[in-house]
Amino acid sequence: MTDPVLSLRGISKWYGPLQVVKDVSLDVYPGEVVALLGENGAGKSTLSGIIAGSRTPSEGSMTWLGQPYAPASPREAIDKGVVLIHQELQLLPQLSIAENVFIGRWPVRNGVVDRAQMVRRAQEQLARLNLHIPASRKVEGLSTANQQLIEIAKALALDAKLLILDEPTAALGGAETEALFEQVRKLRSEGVGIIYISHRMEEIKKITDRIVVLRDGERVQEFADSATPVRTIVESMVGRSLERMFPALPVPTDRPVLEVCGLSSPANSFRDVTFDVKAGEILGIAGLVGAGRTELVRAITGADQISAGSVKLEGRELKLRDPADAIARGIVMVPEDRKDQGLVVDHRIGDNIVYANLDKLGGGWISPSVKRSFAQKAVAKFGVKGRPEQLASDLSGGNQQKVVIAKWLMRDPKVVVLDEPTRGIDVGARAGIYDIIVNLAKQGVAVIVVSSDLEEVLGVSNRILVLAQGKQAGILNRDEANDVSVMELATI
Amino acid sequence: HAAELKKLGLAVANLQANFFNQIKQSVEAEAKKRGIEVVTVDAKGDGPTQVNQIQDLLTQKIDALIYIPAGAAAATVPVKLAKNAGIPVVNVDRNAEGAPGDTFLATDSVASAKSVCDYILKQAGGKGKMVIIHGQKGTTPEVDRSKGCGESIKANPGVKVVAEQYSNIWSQDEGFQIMQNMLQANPDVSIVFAQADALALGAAQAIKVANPSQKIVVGGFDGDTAALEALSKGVFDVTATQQTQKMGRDAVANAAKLVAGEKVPAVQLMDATLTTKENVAGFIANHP
Amino acid sequence: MVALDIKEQKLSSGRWLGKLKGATGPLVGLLALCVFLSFSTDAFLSVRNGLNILDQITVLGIMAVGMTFVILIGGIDLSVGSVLALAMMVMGWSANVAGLPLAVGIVFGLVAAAMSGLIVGVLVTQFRVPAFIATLAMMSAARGVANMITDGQQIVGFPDWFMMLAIDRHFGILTATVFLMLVVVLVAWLFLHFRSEGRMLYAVGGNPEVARLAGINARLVTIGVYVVSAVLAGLAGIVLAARLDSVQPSSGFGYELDTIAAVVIGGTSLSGGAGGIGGTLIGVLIIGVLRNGLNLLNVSPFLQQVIIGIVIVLAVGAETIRRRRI
Amino acid sequence: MVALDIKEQKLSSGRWLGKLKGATGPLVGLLALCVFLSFSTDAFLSVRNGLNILDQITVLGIMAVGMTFVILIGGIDLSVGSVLALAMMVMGWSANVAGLPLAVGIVFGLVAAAMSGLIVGVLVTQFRVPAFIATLAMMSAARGVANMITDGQQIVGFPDWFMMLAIDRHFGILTATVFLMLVVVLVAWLFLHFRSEGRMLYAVGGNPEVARLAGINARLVTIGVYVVSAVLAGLAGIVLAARLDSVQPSSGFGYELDTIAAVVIGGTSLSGGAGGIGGTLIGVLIIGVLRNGLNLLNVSPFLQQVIIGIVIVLAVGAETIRRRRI
Ligand SMILES: Nc1ncnc2c1ncn2[C@@H]1O[C@H](COP(=O)(O)OP(=O)(O)OP(=O)(O)O)[C@@H](O)[C@H]1O
Ligand SMILES: Nc1ncnc2c1ncn2[C@@H]1O[C@H](COP(=O)(O)OP(=O)(O)OP(=O)(O)O)[C@@H](O)[C@H]1O
Ligand SMILES: [Mg+2]
Ligand SMILES: [Mg+2]
Repeated sequence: MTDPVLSLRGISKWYGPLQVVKDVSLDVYPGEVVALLGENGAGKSTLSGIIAGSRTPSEGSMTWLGQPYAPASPREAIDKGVVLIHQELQLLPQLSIAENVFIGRWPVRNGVVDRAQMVRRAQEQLARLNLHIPASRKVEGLSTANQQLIEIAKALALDAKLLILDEPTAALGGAETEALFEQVRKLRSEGVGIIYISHRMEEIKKITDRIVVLRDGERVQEFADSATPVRTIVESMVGRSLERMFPALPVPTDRPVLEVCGLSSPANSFRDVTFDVKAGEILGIAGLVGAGRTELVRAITGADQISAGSVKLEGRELKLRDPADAIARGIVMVPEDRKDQGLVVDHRIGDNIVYANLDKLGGGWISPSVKRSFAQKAVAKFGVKGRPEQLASDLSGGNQQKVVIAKWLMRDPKVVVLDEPTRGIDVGARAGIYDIIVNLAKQGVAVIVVSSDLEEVLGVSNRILVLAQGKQAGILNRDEANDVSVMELATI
Repeated sequence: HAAELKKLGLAVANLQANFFNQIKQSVEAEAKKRGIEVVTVDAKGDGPTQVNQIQDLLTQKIDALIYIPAGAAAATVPVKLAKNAGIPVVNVDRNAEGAPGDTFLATDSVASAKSVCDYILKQAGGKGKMVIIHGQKGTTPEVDRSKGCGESIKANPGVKVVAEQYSNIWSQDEGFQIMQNMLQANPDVSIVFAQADALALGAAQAIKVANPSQKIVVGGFDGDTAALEALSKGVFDVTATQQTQKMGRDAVANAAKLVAGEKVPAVQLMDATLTTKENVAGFIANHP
Repeated sequence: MVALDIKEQKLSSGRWLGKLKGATGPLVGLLALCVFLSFSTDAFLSVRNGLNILDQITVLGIMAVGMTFVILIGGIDLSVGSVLALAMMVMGWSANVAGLPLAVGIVFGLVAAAMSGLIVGVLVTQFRVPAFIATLAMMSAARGVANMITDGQQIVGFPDWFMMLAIDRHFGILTATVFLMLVVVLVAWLFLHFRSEGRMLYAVGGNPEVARLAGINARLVTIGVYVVSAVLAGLAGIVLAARLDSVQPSSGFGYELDTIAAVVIGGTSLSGGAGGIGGTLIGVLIIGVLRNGLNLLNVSPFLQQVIIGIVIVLAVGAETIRRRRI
Repeated sequence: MVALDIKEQKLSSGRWLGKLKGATGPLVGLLALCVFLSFSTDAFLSVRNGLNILDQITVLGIMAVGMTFVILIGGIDLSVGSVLALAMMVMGWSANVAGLPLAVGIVFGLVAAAMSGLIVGVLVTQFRVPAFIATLAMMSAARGVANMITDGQQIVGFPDWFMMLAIDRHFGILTATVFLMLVVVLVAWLFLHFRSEGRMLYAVGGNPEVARLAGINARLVTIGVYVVSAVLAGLAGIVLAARLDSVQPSSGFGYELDTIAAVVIGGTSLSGGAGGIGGTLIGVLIIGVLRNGLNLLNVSPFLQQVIIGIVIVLAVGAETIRRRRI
C-alpha cells in the first residue's frame, strides 16, 4: 500500500475545560474516501478544522506526505493542497460567483485580475456540478442549495491533494448529490484523498471506502468495508441500539386547520397553490431544489408577500403582513437557514429561545429567573447538548438546529412549518426530531414538513404535496407515494 | 474712477460666536440702509472652508469683500484671491501677516484686556490668588488678551496666578467645567479673568454652584448681548465691550470708500469700552 | 465571555462582573485611573470633587443612554448634539419670546426633539436611508433650525427655580439634574434587563432578519429607539440650559462623538446586539474623570489631547489583554 | 451588480451605470442638483465655477479615497482630520523651523502620517481595539502632537512654487493639486478593480472570517489600509498647506465626518464589502456642488444647514425609491 497523504497522531482539542476531540489518530491514503461519522457534537468539524489549519490542536501531531505538518493558517494548508468545504456556507454575497470561486487566488494576468478568464473558469467548475447559472452573477439571492454547490465548486477549483467535505449534501437534493458524487469519484480516481462527513447513511454506503466513527471526540471504531450494515454503524455512533427511524404516524382528523387557496408569489417562484392541512396531519412538501418550496412556506408564515390567493386558519382568512401576524395566530416556521434566519449566532442559546417567546413569558416585565428556567426547560425538552448561557455559535450544527426547533415549539403553535428540519442532524437525533414531529401531530397540530430528503418526506408525511418549478404538480396520499411517484411529479 | 458699491461679500468666521454674529447683523443692517446687497457666508470656524466660500463670492462678482478670518490665525489666501480679482478687502478682527487687507478694523485687544485686568485686580485690592481661563490656545485673540492682562498682573506683585487653563471652543459649558475644576484645586481663589464673556458666564455659574465664602471677582471680554444683561444683574463684574455695531457700520463705509477709489487708513483700531454694572445700561439699550 | 461562565458561576463574585460583558476592561481602566489621580493630586479624592464630576457628566450621561439603545440595535445617531440645541432653543423661545410658562416650553422642547427622532426613524425604516446618513442630515438640519429660531442669538434669563435645578444640592448631595440622570440610567438599565421590549433591542441588533422572523416588529423598535434617543438628547438640552442659565443654538456642537465614544468605550459593540447600560456608565465616567483629572493635574491642553487618546486605547485594549490571559 | 452583467452586456450603455453599484441614486441626485443650479443661478454653469468646485473638493476628495478603502474593509477612520494637521505641522516645522528643504519636509510629513496609520492598524489587528476607538484615540493624540509642535501657533511663508501648486492653472485648466487628486482617484479605482489586493479589500470587508479561511491575510490588509488612509490624509494636509500658504494645527477639525459622509453618500456600505471609488467621487461632488451652489444662490447660512440636510437625504433616499420601482 502507498504512503498516507495525511496522518494524525494523538490529536486533542480543548475549549476551556471542555475536551471535544480526544486523542484521535487517523491516516488518509491517496485515492480513498474515508467517511467520518458521529453524532452532532462528536467533533467532526473540529477535527476537519484542525486539519485545514483554521483551528489549532491542543495536543498531538500531524504529518503531510511524510513531513511534519502544523498549519498556522488556512492559507498554509491550502498552499499544501488541503482543502476543506465548511459545514457552514462561506460565501461573500456581495461578490460575483466567479470571484467567490477563486477567492484569494483570482487569476492574474500582467498584474491585473483577469476577469474574463476568471468567469470562464468558474463557469467550467459550475458545469461540473450541472449548475448553469452565469458565473458573473452576484451570490446574493441564490438559494441555499445553489450556494452550497458554489461552495463545492470553490473547492474543486483548488488543486487539492486532500479534500474534506463537511456535510456537503445537507442542503442538496438527489440530482445535485449525484453530480457531486461523480466529481468525488473522479477525484478519487485521480489519487486525491477524501474525507467525507455526512449524516445521510445511504450516501455513506454509496461513496465511501472506509468508515471511521467518532463518539464524544473519541475515535471509537473503524469499518473497513462499506458494506457493513447501517444498523451496526449507527449503533457504534450513538453507543446504543436504535430500533427504528420513523415512528408510526397518527391518523389525522377531518378538521382542516390551514387552508391555502390559489396562492401565488409576486416573484412568480410559486403559482396557484391550493391545499389544506388538517389537525393532526403531517403534510410533506417535496420537489427539486429551486422548486419554490421555501418561498411557498415563507409566504404562508408571513415572511414574504403574496400576490394572489388566500390563507385561512380555522376557517378565518388571514392578512399576513409580517411573521408577527402569523406567530400571533399560532403559525410558526423553522427556517431552512439557521445561521441567517433561525438564530442570532453570537447570542446565548437561552436568549435565542426567549426572543421567540417574549409574549409567552408574559411580555412586559420578565424576570431573569423566569427566562432562565424557561430556556432550561426548552433545552432539556428538546435534548440540546448545551447550556442556556452558552453562545449559539459554540454549538455543533445539529445542536443549533435543535435550538431553533425548541424555540418555536415552546410556543405551543397550531400550525408548524419545518423547512429542512433535519438538515445537519445526526441519525440518532433525527429519530428524535421525527418523534417530536409526530407527537405534535398527535396533539392535533397541523404540521408541514419541507424536505429535500425524499426518504424523510416519505417517512413522516400523511400526504405529500409536490412542487415542480413553482407549480403544484400534485398531492399524493401516503399509500400512493413512493420515490418513483414523487420524482415523476417533481420532474414534470 | 468712482465706482459704486452694489454687491458686498461678507465672509464671517463663525456665526455661532455672538461677537461675529453681531458684526454680521450690523453689516447687513447698514448695507440695507444704503441699498447694498450683501452675500453672507459662514465658515463655521474652518479656514479652508472660508477660502472656498470666498472663491464662490468672487464668482458672484461682488464689488468688495468684508473678511473676518476664520481659523486660529488669519489665512493670506483669501486676500490674495480677492486682490487678484481686483476686489478691495476690508479685514475685520484679524489681519493676516504678509497679506493685509486694504484696511483693517479691530479692537485694540491688548490695551482693552489690560484695562479689564486692571479693574478686577483693583477690585480685589491688588492682591490675592488669580486664575485665568484662556481662549483657544494659540489663536490671535487668546495671545493678545493674555499679553494685555499679563502687563496688568506684572504691575501688581501682590497677585499670584495659581492656575491657567485653555478652552477649545470658547464655550460657556467649557467655562463652567474649567472653573469648577479650578475651584476644586484652589478653593481660595479671588480673581478670575476669562478671555471671553461666554467663558466668564460659565465661570460665574460654577462659582455660584460652589458657593465659596470669599468674594470672587470675575472679568470677561467681548460685550456679548447676553453677557451685558448678565452683567447688569451682577452675575459677573466687568467686561470690555467691543464696538461690534460700529465695526459693522465702519466696515461697510470703508468698503464703499475703497470701491469709490478713496484712500482709507491701513489700520483702524477702536477701543473696547470697559463695562461694569454702572455703565452697562447704556450698552444694553444701544450696543456700540 | 459566556464560554467562561462555568468558571465564573463558581466564583460567586465573578458573576456580577460577568454582567458587565465587554466592559470589564474599561472598569479596570476606570479604577486604575481613579487610583492614579487620588495619589497624584490632593483635590481629586473628595466628596465635593466626586459631586463635581457627577455634575459634569450629567449631559453626557443622559445622551449616552439614548445612544446605547441606538447602538444596541446596530444604528448610530449623529444628530444628538443638534437635537439638544434644538430642544433648548424651542424651550427658550417658547418661554422668553412667546411668553409661555417655562414648563410648557420644556414640553415643547421635548416634543420638537421627539419629532426629529421620529423623522430619523421613519427615514431609516421606511426609506432605508442608512442611519449614518439620516442622522447626519438631521444633525445639519436641526442645527440650522435651532439657529434660525433666534438668528443665532442666545436667550438668557429664566426663572430662578429652573437654574436651581442644576445648582441646589438637595441634602447637600444631589442636584435635581444629577438625580434626573441617575433615574434615567436606572430606568434604562431596568428596561433593558427586565422588559421584553428591552430584549427586543438585543434581538434586532443581533440580526434584524432573525428578529423579524421571530415575530418582533423591528421597524417599530427602530423608530421607537430613535425617538427615545432624540427625546433624551432634548432632555440633556434642558439640563444644559438649567446648568448654564441660558440657551444658545451652538450648544452641543460635537457632542455626538463624545457620546458615541462613551458608549463604545463601555463595551457596546457598534455592530449591534451586544453591550448595555452598565458599560455605558463606565464609559461616561472614564471620560468625565479623565477630563476632570487632567484639569486638576493642570496638564497643558495639548498634552491633554495626547493623554486622552492613550488612556482611551488602554481602557479598551485592557479588555483584549485580559481575555487573552484567561 | 455583477449579477446583472449578462443583461447589461446587451445594453452597452447600461453597463457603465451598473459599475456604480449603490450610487445610481446619488448620481441622479447630483445631476438633478446641477440642473437645478444651472437654471437658478447664472454663475453656476461656467468653466471657471467648475474649476473652482474642483479646487474646493481637492482635500476632501483625496481623504475620501483613503476612507473608501477603510470603510470597504468594514472599518472607520476618525483620525483623518487630525492626521492631516499632523502631517502639515511636521512639514511646516521641518521646512521653516528645522530649515530643511520643503520637499524633505513633505516627505517627513507623509512619514508622520504613515506612522499614525500604522499604529492604528496594529491596535485594530493585534490588540483588537475596535476601529472606532483606535481612530478616535488617534484623532485626539495626533491633534495634540500637531499642536505641541509649535505650541498651537501657525507657520507661514513657504517657497512660492509651493503655493503655486494650488493656484497655477496649467493650460488654464488644472492646478497641480487638482491633478494630484484626479490621479489619486484614478489609481485607487484601478487598484480596487483590477488588482487582486483590491479585491481582497472586498473579501475582508464582506466577511473577515471567510477571507481568512480563503487564505487571505486579513491583518496585513487591514494594517495596509489604515496606513494608506493616513498617508492620503497627510497628502491632503500638504495640499491644504499649499492652498492656504500656511500650516495650522487646528486644520482639518471635523473633516472626518465630511469624509465619511462623502463615502457613504456615494453608496459604500458602512458594514463593509460593498461600494467603490466611483460612488465616492459622486459623494464628494454632491457635497462640493451643494456648498458651492448654496453660496451662489445667496442662501443664508442657517438655512443652508437645513437644505444640506434635506438634499443629502434625498440623494441617498432616491436610491431606495429607484430600487423599489424596478
Ligand atoms: N468555540 C467553541 N467553544 C466551545 N465549544 C465549542 C466551540 N466550537 C465547538 N465547540 C463544541 O465542540 C464540540 C464539537 O463540535 P463540532 O462542531 O466539531 O461537532 P460536529 O461533530 O461537527 O457536529 P455536527 O454533526 O452537529 O456538525 C461540540 O460539543 C461543540 O459544542
Ligand atoms: N439557479 C437559479 N438561478 C436563479 N434563481 C434561482 C435558481 N434556483 C432557484 N432560484 C430561485 O429560487 C426559487 C426557488 O427557491 P428555493 O431554491 O429556495 O426553493 P426550494 O424548493 O425550497 O429549494 P431549496 O431546496 O433550495 O430550498 C426559484 O423559483 C427561483 O426564483
Ligand atoms: Mg459539524
Ligand atoms: Mg428550501
